[in-house]
Amino acid sequence: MSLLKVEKLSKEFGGVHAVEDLTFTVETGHIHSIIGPNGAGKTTLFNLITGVYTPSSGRVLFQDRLVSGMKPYELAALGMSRTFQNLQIFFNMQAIENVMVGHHLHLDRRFLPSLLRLPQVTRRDRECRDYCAGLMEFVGLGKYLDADAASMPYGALKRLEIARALAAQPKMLLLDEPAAGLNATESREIDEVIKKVASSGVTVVLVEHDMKMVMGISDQITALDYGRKLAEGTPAEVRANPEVVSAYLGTNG
Amino acid sequence: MRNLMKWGATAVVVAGCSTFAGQAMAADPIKIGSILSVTGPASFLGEPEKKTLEMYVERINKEGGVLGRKVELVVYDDGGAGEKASTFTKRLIESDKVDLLIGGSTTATTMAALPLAERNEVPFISLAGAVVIVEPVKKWVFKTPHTDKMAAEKVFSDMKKRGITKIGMISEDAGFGKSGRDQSLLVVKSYGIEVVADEIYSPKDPDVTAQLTKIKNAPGVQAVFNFGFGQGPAIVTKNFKQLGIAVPLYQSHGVASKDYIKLAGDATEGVRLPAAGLVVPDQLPATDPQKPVVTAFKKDYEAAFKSDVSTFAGHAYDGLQIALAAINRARSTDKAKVRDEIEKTSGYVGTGGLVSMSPTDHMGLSPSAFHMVEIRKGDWVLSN
Amino acid sequence: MNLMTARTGGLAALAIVVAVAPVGFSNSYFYDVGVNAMFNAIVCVGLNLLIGYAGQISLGHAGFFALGAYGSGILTERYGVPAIVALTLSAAVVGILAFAVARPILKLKGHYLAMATLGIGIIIHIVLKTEAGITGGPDGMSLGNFKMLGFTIKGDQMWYWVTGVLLIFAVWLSLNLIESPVGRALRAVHGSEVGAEVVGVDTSSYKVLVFVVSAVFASVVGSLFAHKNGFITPDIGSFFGSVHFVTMVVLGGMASVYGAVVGAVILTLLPQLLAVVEQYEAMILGVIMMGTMIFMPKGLLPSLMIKLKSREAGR
Amino acid sequence: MFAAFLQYLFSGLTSGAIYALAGLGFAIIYNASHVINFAQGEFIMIGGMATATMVAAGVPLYLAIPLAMVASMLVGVAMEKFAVEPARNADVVTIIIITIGASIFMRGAAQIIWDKEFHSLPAFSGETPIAVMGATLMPQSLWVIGVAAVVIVGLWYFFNRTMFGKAMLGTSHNRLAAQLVGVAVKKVLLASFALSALLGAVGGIVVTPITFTNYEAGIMLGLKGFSAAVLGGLGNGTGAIVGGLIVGIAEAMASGYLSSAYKDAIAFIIILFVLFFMPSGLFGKRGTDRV
Repeated sequence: MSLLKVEKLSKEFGGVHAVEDLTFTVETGHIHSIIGPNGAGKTTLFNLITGVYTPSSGRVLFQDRLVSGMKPYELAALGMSRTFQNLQIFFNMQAIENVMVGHHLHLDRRFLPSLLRLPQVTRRDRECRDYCAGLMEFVGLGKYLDADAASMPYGALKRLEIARALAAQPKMLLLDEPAAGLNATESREIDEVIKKVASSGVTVVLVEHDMKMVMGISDQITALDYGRKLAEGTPAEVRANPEVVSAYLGTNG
Repeated sequence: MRNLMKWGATAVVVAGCSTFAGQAMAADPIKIGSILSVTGPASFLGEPEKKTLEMYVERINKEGGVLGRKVELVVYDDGGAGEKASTFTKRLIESDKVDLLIGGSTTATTMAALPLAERNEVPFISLAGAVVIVEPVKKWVFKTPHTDKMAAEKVFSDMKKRGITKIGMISEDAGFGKSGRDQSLLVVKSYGIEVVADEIYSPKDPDVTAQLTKIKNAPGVQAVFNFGFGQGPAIVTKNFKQLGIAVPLYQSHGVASKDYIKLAGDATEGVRLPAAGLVVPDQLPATDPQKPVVTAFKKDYEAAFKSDVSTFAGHAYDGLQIALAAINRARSTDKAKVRDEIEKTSGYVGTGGLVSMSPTDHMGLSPSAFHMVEIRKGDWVLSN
Repeated sequence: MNLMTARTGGLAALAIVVAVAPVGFSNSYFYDVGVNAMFNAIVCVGLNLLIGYAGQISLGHAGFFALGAYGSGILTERYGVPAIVALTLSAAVVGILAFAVARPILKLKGHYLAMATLGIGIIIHIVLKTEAGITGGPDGMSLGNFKMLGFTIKGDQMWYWVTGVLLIFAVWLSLNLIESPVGRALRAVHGSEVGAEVVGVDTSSYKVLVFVVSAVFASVVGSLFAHKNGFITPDIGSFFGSVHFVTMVVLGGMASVYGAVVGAVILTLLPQLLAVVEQYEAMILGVIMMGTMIFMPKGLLPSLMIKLKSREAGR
Repeated sequence: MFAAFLQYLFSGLTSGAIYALAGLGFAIIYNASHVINFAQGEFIMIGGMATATMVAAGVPLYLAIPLAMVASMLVGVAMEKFAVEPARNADVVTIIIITIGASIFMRGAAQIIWDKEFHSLPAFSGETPIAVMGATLMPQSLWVIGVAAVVIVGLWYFFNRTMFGKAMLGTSHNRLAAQLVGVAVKKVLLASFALSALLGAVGGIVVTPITFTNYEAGIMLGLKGFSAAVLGGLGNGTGAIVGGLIVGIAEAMASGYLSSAYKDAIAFIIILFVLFFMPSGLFGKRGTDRV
């Protein structure tokens, strides 16, 4: 069964097609990678899927429901969650609070009970803190439980975003270059985390430059160039595709 | 916080109390408290008022004070803000323990201070214009300036004399102009005059030709009356000339200072306004009792500050003189006695006119206090 | 750091300061200044939710303050409405007004938002100034004591204690909100709007919510201020009033409830202290504002806390 | 009635050109540093006050003008050096408060150095109104409009044709990148304050014969200048000019056809509406947030 369907999606910025006439599907439970050279439109595609941008034309269906044009928070409520290539951490908060914001949708967030600090609000919040601490352990941030986000190193922040996205308990997790800027060890650790996430039943859509990682963990790959689909298939199929090799692997690898 | 407050309480503005060797002042000084709008949009009023009070308190102390006691003046700047005026009045009454209050440069600051004077039973002489300050009469509150209503009446009677029946009004949207406009609209009908255009400007507008054009085009306008002070009326006057409006322009007493003529230049030629005798001391007839008073005050002020005297400085002078005379008559600073004596002020010749107060009139200025003056070649000319 | 103790400790410290300060008050002028400081503090605690926590600037909150004041003034004086009802009605009207303008306005960012809120404040000020038939115009309007259930709040001392309790209550509410999921979402809006959106935070609604809450805080205090002062002028709603509130928040410390209180108290006392230096008042005030922000860019309280912490750590 | 319309338009152009000149100063500093300088109005006041008092003291106008410009520039430089630069990395709001503090300081200093009275300057080319189809315009208004035009052309040339101007623009787009290619960022910021203070002084000098000046004159000019700059789109010189003219003309038309009491409110409502539909002002950059 397909969880996400992208149909003839296009996005134009002042005459330039960042994404053009793109169609593909993501199967439930898969790790689906989007690859392509810089400027191929991968991040724009993520922004279109998650509602950060509105498409110029085309549709996005999530669980067979038309979702293009919906706001990111509405999509989050439907079960979509993501991380960012350029970190979008709440640097004014503690690390664990960052993750707790991720759990926002599952908390009592009525205004008056919050204002009056009613016991049910605080109790749920304490549970949430424990849950989020668990998530931080899960992504390997156990030692940052009491840290301020602003004081954490880059690699840790990357994971913090994953933990935050997971706290939303998504059906589909979109990761935008989770390994960018990480060293080989950190990269491998992220690799493990993604696999664990996938094995817990969450569908993962991945944008990544680290070919080793992509080829190693993906069930399905879509290759883009200049906003258009270049190739699609299993890692082996894509690797063998001559167009991909010349457009992407040829220049980059 | 506690220490800060203590410091604030003990620190007191003492202005103009000159102590010189050998002179032992008997008893405590007489304390006069003053809230004035020394900065802000009404500094036009507060600044000359403050200078005047300081100058005369210093002079009086040099001459031996009042009742053999030194006079001490405490001035706070309310910046023209009502809520600041209220706090500072409290400070004057409670912390500085003043015997008497002079001030409130504007109607708003006066109205903010007024309930405190009433509640604490401190005599209060206001320097602001509006009628509401003394009508209805409040036991402890007096005022020295002419009311805006009197100014309007003076202007309208001059218009009536000249057969003017339709006028355009233009006023500023700040306190003085707004209250002047409202009072004008109240009394204008009784002079058989109709206001056919009623325009507003902000005190800091760079250009008011739009408003004046509207007035110019209103049918049958025979004169234009501007209520405001500061640079506004000067801009109105210049724009008035620019548009070549052929009818007479009247200003209020708010512009009765040379600064206005300096700012608006040639455009002031022929402008008519009500003003106290203070601006035209030389032209007053020798029989006018005000003549020596205003001549002397003008000379003193201009010698001390190298700037032209304004009506507002005169208000402060009158307030101080009335207050000190009352203390003198009361032979003490007992607040109730001083209040009674202020109310008994009779035949005081001030810069604003002759003052005779009564239990029903806490201003006591006769309508004749105003003179109609016209500006000719950059100077005031008495026109009545 | 244990939040619970920091929280109860802070509230207790505030209560103690409020309770003990009057020891140094020798007359009602001190109480008056104290009340004004606490009124400003309550407004700033509310405004800090918007500016410090949600990261949205407003240069128009004096307008909401003035609307509360005039709402109470007009309803009690002209229509004989009981003071508490007038206060509530005014706050409701201000809340609705804030709600109505919030959505389009809060789409704007940074200086554009500053401009828009500035415009709202100025428009309110102009209306209050111009509609003299209802408001009394620039000369202001008088109003009577605050009466409720046969009880009259009268005199600076009584106002001090009432306001003190209200301040503690306001701080308590504000702390509650900040530490709740709602408050966390607000802070997240400050941190990264898109980051908050993608995990399910409806950022625009939260911005609207906090804008309305801070406006209601200002309105309620405006109503109380009007009764306490007994006289109000439209200038309480001027652009300067709004800048004054923002300065208090920023000077005391953004995103710090107690910082906002400290900022409000300092900037209320400062003019009283500086009154003695007469014409140098403005220059000194300017230097203090610049100096504080240059040397303590996070505001007084947070900067001091950081210093304290690092000293402890160094030990 | 066309004459009346034309007169409203002239009135609006006069005010608008003044607001535009004030707005340009905001635009320049914003361009180089993304700082909104709320003391911009005070630069204008300093220019006007310094010139007016010098002329009153007998200094010839042609000497007083450059002296006042230099004085204002020095103040601008000092402000950047001692108040803005030390807080470079602070929050936007923190810097706003610093510039507000600077404006309060400058007003306080002005009332001590000079006084609280209003001062004027003689109009540069006389006081004979120019009649155009039944409406009139003062020659000084043309001076203001002319100076605004010259300034905008000069700025365009500076930012697009000179090395230093380009460096300033570059700094605003990306401080780090500018630094990497060898732009002395500190110098650029200093220059931006000097330039906008200079511009403020020029504005103050040409408008003083119309509006007069005193120590508080900068408040209104600063406010209107800020409105003009935001309406036009921050950091855009042309935007500031257009924004200023729109505000001025809106006020005049509102006075003429609607209500003079509400003219300022009407101008602000127009600004609000523009911002609702164009959240970056009329000419502001309309970028999508990059995430």
